[in-house]
Amino acid sequence: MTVLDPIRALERMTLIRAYEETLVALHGEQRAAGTCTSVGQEASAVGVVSALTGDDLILTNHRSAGHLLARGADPGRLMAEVMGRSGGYCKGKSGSLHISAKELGVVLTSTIVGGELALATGVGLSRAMLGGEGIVVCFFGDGAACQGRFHESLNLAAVWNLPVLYVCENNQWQAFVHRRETMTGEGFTAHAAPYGIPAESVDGNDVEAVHAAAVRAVETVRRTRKPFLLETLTYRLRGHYEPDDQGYVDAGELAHWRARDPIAGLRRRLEERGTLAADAAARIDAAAKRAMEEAVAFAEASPHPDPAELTSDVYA
Amino acid sequence: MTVLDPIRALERMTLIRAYEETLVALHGEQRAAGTCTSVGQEASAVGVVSALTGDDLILTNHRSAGHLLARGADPGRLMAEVMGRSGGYCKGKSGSLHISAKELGVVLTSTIVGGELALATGVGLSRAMLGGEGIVVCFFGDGAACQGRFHESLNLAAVWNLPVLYVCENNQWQAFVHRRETMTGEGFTAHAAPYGIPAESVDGNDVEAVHAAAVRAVETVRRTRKPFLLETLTYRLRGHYEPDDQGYVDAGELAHWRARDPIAGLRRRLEERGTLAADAAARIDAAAKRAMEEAVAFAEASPHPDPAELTSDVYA
Amino acid sequence: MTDMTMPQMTMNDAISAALAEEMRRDATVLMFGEGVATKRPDLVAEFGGARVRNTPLAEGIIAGTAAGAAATGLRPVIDLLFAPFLCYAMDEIVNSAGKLRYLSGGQFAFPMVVLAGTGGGWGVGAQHNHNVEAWFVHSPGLKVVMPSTPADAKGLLKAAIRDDNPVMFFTDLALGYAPGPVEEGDAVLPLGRAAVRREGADVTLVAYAKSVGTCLEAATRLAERGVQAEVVDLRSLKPLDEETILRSARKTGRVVVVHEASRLCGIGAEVAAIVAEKAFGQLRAPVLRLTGPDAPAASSFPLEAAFAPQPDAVVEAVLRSVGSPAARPVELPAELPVPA
Amino acid sequence: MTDMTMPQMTMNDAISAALAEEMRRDATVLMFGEGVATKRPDLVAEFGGARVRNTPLAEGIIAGTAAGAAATGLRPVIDLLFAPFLCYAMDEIVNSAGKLRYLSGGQFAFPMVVLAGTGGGWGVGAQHNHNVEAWFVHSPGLKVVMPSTPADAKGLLKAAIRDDNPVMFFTDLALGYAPGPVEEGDAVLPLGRAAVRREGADVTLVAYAKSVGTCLEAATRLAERGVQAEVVDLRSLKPLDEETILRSARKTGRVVVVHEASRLCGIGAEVAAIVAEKAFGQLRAPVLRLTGPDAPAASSFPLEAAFAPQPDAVVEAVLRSVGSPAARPVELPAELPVPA
Ligand SMILES: Cc1ncc(C[n+]2csc(CCOP(=O)(O)OP(=O)(O)O)c2C)c(N)n1
Ligand SMILES: Cc1ncc(C[n+]2csc(CCOP(=O)(O)OP(=O)(O)O)c2C)c(N)n1
Ligand SMILES: [Mg+2]
Ligand SMILES: [Mg+2]
Repeated sequence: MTVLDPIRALERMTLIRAYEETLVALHGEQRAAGTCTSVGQEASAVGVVSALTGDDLILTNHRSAGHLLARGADPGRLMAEVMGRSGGYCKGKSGSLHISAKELGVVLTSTIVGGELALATGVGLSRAMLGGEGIVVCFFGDGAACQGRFHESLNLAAVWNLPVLYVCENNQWQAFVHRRETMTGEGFTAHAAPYGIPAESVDGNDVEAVHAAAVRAVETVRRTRKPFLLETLTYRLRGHYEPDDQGYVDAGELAHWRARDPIAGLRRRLEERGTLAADAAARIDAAAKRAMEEAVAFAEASPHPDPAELTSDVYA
Repeated sequence: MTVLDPIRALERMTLIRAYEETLVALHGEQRAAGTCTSVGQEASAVGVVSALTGDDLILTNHRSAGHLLARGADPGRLMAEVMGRSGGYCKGKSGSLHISAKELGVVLTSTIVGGELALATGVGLSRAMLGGEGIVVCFFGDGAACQGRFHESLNLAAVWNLPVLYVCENNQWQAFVHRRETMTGEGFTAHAAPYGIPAESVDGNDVEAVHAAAVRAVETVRRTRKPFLLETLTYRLRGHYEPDDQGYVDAGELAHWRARDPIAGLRRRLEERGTLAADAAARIDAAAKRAMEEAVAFAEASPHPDPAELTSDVYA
Repeated sequence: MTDMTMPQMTMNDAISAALAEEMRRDATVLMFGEGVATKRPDLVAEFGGARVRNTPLAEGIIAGTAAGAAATGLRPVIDLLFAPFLCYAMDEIVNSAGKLRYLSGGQFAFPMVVLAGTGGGWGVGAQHNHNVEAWFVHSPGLKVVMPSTPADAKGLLKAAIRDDNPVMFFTDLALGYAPGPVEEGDAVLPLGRAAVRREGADVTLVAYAKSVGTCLEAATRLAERGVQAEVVDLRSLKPLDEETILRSARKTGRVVVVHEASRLCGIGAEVAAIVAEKAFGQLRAPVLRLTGPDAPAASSFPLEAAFAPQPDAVVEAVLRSVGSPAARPVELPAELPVPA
Repeated sequence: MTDMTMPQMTMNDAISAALAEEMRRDATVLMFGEGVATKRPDLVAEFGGARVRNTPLAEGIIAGTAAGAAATGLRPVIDLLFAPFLCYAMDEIVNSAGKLRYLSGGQFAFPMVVLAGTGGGWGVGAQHNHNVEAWFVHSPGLKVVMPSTPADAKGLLKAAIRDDNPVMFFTDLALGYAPGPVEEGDAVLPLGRAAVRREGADVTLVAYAKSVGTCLEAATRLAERGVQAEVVDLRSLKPLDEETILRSARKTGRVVVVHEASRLCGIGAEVAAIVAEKAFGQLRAPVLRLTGPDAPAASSFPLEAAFAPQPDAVVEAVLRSVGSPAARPVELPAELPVPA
């Protein structure tokens, strides 16, 4: 998908926001477990995922709701998973932290920070050896990029020519530690060059910019069958994990990024361009709200796993 | 030590060569275990170690004989260690692969490739926190630089301002795999820049060049209390581990590097300069030979460890 | 010494108190890890940013740095957060900290403490919840601690920090917020001593961490049925207090080991093997193990809760043990009550 | 089926043969690791460089790549060389390959084999020689194999490659070059079945890898003293063949477990615990374990050789067991020989 429909993007970003805010609310009412939300990062998820085709595989991590929903995941099944219900994508065994949905091509989600980077080369190797046009997209955070696996993964992908698009979602935080405390530079693209890997950094809060960069990156990987590193510069607007009062976050920085909210920004741009119909924003919000009501209803109606599930699915 | 005495360097390099060739011969006679020799890499060891002061600490790995002997280790106690005798630096428990000699400031040798890189930051942290002028020098191979720990170590040293001189001895081989098969670039210095770490690459077979570069690097670390990456480009002239017929080594490449033997080269240069007395070379060889005879005699006279050593030194 | 007069404290607070006291006592003690400085502003305020540090997100280098620092004059405490993350630090812990003293012929010591939380209670699933303490018991050169009370956590952590060996200090996540009495002052609890939490003549329940509570609950119920269970809290998994285990096993003749970790090659296997060798002559029933299954822990709350052995299961196992028609009949002492 | 008519092969060659046969049989089988292509030019020649690859020196990414590939259509075999190097690959093996099937609700399978050598015999010390097989037995989702003969190595490796689960395949370095009979053709040996290497009525020796030879040697010496030892070779450590262990234990009533790995929480602990629970009624003597000490392995040859239990020690332990005045006297069967 090389041309982004900004209305569709807005819909999807709104859905992601609604989904995560619903989970936060449910958590407040003790109806759902805490989650790592991606509030503020929706443009990165939607911009990249909308640049993929159905043949492409995605690896993600603990902060995966955006990637999954951008890929078309059913909010009800996601929510059921977060609530540990058998109707979830992983029968409730994963909970929020390691949701995979093979049917959507979202595979091998690992909540070990760095885990997805080690698995991505293997998925890339299958793609390379078993044929096809598909590429592999691996989402990871700035924290994961501090793990040595980041480098091991880039190096192997370069040496073996693996079709992996590495997407570093640099949201400035690594749980309770600011990125600044963990590195000397400002980003990660400089690490790609010594591996001979092309890299690009993009404003991660501008879905159109992300999409355009992702299209270029995906096209490069698809054509060259070699890796590419895309960094989306964004911000985690909520805490690391619900609940988190963000007491350790600099208020000025937070305000700065709140002003750059990717959803509000897109809406504003579309309004300025005159391409958002008068009632469209309200319609999109309402649709998201409705979807959430359905999702919650589905999730809460879904039963907890049978006790026998304690030991099923351990061995193939 | 900022000025290298090339005659002393030649003596030391000759001693290292004699030591390792003696071990190879003893191994052939089944009088000693196999070892990872550093034949061909003597200039790197002597050039760097001669740039240090007694306050500096060294970490090394499985290919450590050069570093230890350059630091003044007793060949007899080294040989005893390789032979598993109680008179060795580690009471015979290490054998050749993890020889440390705390009294010489050669600490925490690890034969886990990458292990020394993870420990070096800790030694650097002690140096930084406990005061003093001393710096830490961590020797590691091109193989170790493929481990993610290389990056984790550089990053932490950069972020925490640790006085660590990283010395990558790029000898073109990683056991039975040529460096070319494991990386896209030619060396490792390019990886330093994104961490804000200064780096230099030097002809590792020219002891004077290595020394000069090491003096600059050591001085920089001592002054800035920050890390530095020095890469010595050299070649492993013998196999990975004795015995190893090097059947997998390209004959042309081997011949090329044999012609660049660091000891023959230094000798030739000194002769050309007229600074090597007529009988000096022969005297140096003879002294090394004598030292080896003494070392072998010491080592073979040293008893094997008492059976009680099976479980001593496990806990402090 | 009675509980009533002592201040109450959670295990998390007890750990904080131990850290502060030891850092105050010894200027070479320092602490680092992902978010350590963020989460412990009090320590930063008192001891400064050099001794309480956030780190990059990289467990391997955190542990390696600790080992290197420990061998050269510092006494680091590192927080690796959740036990499964130890997987990234195994080389540094096992191959370096655990072995380089021996391989160097005793030239180095590694006075360091590795903190990690583990066990169910948070619904976070197997990549955050995996009881791997047995790995480290199996590995030479390390010590392993896993307390069940705030007081023990404090006293054992102080001992761990003063110990010249690498100590793996596991905290059971389910116990972090439960208050308990903690003696004021410098109460150091030596590593390697189990505690008899409840005395009883009929059966020995051996447990650690959350399973101690499970066993105490089971013991209460068993007492109602006339069975007196002795509850041994291991506290230290290495060194293991064989003497206390065996004394109790020899007295009761019946042993049930209970833990959340998976069964195969777990602590329960070790305890059972010790008992089967050294208290064989006094055993009156098979040694039983109640453990987590050979499965990863699920996030889903009911599955997570079912993972660790529950009091009911302990009661049932004990009754089976006490009442079982022993394949090899033994003389039951006259006073042994028959379960209702 | 008799040994004489079968070709003789070393364990290393048996492994090579199994690899070649399985790669021939199934185009999705591939192999990679540090030096794999250099050391296996035959496989490169037959299957090409894409299916037999050298890798960068980085165990973590090797294992992660294997897990990722396994879950998406390939059947990788990786060689991680020496068991202590597994420390760099624990996350990929334990947290990913071992858990992501479960955590995903069964969406993925991980048909992969991890090769690693271990044990004494090469004088290389504890960073190359550390028997950590018990770690993986303790971890869910994995299988663990450790053969003692070339034939078993071949048959088990073929089964491991065909298995849809991650299999840890440990080779005892001391056994690599000893020849043994290996059946020609496609002899797949199912995982999870122990072998009775020698029958005997008086005592059961349970062992695996090099310790099987130690036990057979001890059994020969014991026979000279009139004690008939049965030797059980576990072969598969997970799944563990409880049935064969228990059948023998119940028959002989005496069990001695022997392995090179350290004692605490090792396979011996597991076997002892199983026996103490499920063959309790038939036991006539304490279950004994002879194992490596809680120490890293030294390089020095005499220390290395002393690390693993030796036949003398097994003989001595058995005689102690058979002859011990049992704390709880049992009726000795009439035919039980008294040791000289
Ligand atoms: C190996 C490992 N270490 C630590 C954690 C705990 N943890 C979970 S998310 C997180 C922060 C990750 O930061 P980043 O990679 O930037 O991703 P983000 O959360 O910002 O999306 C941490 C430390 C973990 N899950 N795995
Ligand atoms: C973690 C680990 N993996 C593999 C090995 C086996 N091994 C020992 S030396 C070596 C090659 C190391 O290459 P390099 O770092 O370049 O050092 P060099 O031997 O060339 O000096 C290998 C693979 C090891 N000791 N540790
Ligand atoms: Mg982040
Ligand atoms: Mg090299």
